[in-house]
Amino acid sequence: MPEFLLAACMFVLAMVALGLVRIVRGPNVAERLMAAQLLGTGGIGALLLLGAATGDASLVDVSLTLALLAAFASVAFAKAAAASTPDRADPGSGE
Amino acid sequence: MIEALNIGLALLVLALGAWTVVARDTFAATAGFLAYGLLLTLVWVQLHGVDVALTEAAIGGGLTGALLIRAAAKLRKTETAARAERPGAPTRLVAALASAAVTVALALAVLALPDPAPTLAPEAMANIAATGVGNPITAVLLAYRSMDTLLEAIVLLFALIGVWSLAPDRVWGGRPGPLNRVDPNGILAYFARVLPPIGIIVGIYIFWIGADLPGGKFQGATIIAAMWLLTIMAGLTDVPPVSRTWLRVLLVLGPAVFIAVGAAGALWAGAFLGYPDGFAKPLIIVIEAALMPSLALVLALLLTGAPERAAA
Amino acid sequence: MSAVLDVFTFAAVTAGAFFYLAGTVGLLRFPDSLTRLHALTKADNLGLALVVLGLLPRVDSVLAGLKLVAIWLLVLLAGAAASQLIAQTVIRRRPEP
Amino acid sequence: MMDSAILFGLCASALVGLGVYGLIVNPQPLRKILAFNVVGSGVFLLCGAIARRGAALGLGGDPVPQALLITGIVVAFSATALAVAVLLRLFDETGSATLTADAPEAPTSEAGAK
Repeated sequence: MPEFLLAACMFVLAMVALGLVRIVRGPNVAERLMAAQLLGTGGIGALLLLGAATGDASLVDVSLTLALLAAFASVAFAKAAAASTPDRADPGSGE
Repeated sequence: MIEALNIGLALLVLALGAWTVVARDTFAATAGFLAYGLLLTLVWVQLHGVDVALTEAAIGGGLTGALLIRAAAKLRKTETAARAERPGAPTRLVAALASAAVTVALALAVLALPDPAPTLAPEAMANIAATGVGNPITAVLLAYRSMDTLLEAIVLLFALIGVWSLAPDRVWGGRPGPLNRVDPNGILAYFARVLPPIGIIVGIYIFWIGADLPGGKFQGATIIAAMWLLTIMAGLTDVPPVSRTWLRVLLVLGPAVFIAVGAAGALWAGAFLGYPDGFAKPLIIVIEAALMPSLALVLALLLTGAPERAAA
Repeated sequence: MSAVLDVFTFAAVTAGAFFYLAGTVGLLRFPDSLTRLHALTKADNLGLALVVLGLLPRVDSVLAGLKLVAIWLLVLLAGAAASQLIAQTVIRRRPEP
Repeated sequence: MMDSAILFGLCASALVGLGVYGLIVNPQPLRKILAFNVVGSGVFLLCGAIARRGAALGLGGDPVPQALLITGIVVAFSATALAVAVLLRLFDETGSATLTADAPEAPTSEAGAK
């Protein structure tokens, strides 16, 4: 079972890593936020799977902290995005 | 299989670090930095530093990301002008060579690390019973090297004084940050009502288990600071003016208690910051409980920045 | 009994991993911001939910199980809030129809 | 088989190099702060790799460097906050956020008052 959980952990990580292409490609702030959020969710999932695979119960606490702070950071990012792009195109993108 | 995971993690971290450095858009770079902090958390877990992973999860990604993104949003208009100042190819080449030299030197040092590795783990474990705590990292932070922790708490205060002293005269001692006007029935306000109660419980829990398991006051204080900042961002509460007396008392309470216990140690235990026999654990708890609110407050106020509005 | 639970963990975690795959594919392949957001929420809600569900039989204490469920609820709540805020920035930048 | 401490130690060396490069070539101060954080995390990771090698007595790593790393991460945050505050004040004063003396004047300085 630990091997399976470790493999699942790596699979989830690989998936969210692919999603990170959206941070590079954009084209908008929204896509970058989505990719970061997907990584947050995936990172938490991967951490839980890793903790179950290695039997380290304290990783659940790390996931809990990550869940709270990722939520805080997502909201801060979305708010900053809304504040910095009022009704105009993103100058840093090829929109 | 664990090697494959480690190699994948290392490559991902490098890719995100590179993106943070080379991205054209600062906003995109900061989003990359947030993801980078998250992956570093996983790296710390793989390096068996769960305490450090907790700190990285709380501060490295979360707080630092929020701090930088606010600044990036504010400075957005200067982006185009600043991009024109990008140095030419010769400078970039020299910079690339210099950084490559740094990397090679460090990599050689890593490969030449002594074997067997020097370690203080046996010494740390040999005396841990005397401190009464079960987590060796907490023992280091509050018994073996408590001087470092005290100085750190004071450094944080000095940084905050530095930030506050950047306020223009007309808002001296006023409220940091812009006024947040948010729809009181919107999702953000709802979220900021539901999350903090849970977050505060988790913060105290992480603080409390720090005596015996990975966790502790820094991580707990960061979570609580983030929850307070969330209610501020949602417009539910406002940052108090920095000249308020209660605020300043709360800020210095932690370091003051720490110094008082240290001075008492000089009298009764024979050394500054020494603990009398059998009193180590209760004194550590007193210091941690006093430090935690001060740390939460100082971290949150560092993030909100210099005063921008008059105190009235 | 433990073999049944192992099969349960296996099935739920596999299904969860599938939703992460679906979320990533959607984020990369869907044509515009709002549909991408739609794909992302599947990974958020279902991917992590199934992983948590699959790990629940393996916890060694009630507290650990509660923490797992709490993590999922937190991510669900945060995902909903952040998705709405992201959607607001998308809608704001769209030209009037 | 590669030791994870060595692997992440090499990764950390590369991160420090990347950060130094960004610190030199990025003209924007905010990007320099970001790059500086990359350097910082690289240095922390390097110490973490060294701590990992000191694993003994059932501990996953040497607790002394690990504890000091926690201190370091918190202090790095406070330094970043101070640097960002200085930068924002510079922007409020001059309307631009560059370090060169004869910087091109940014169109408005209204953004700070928003």
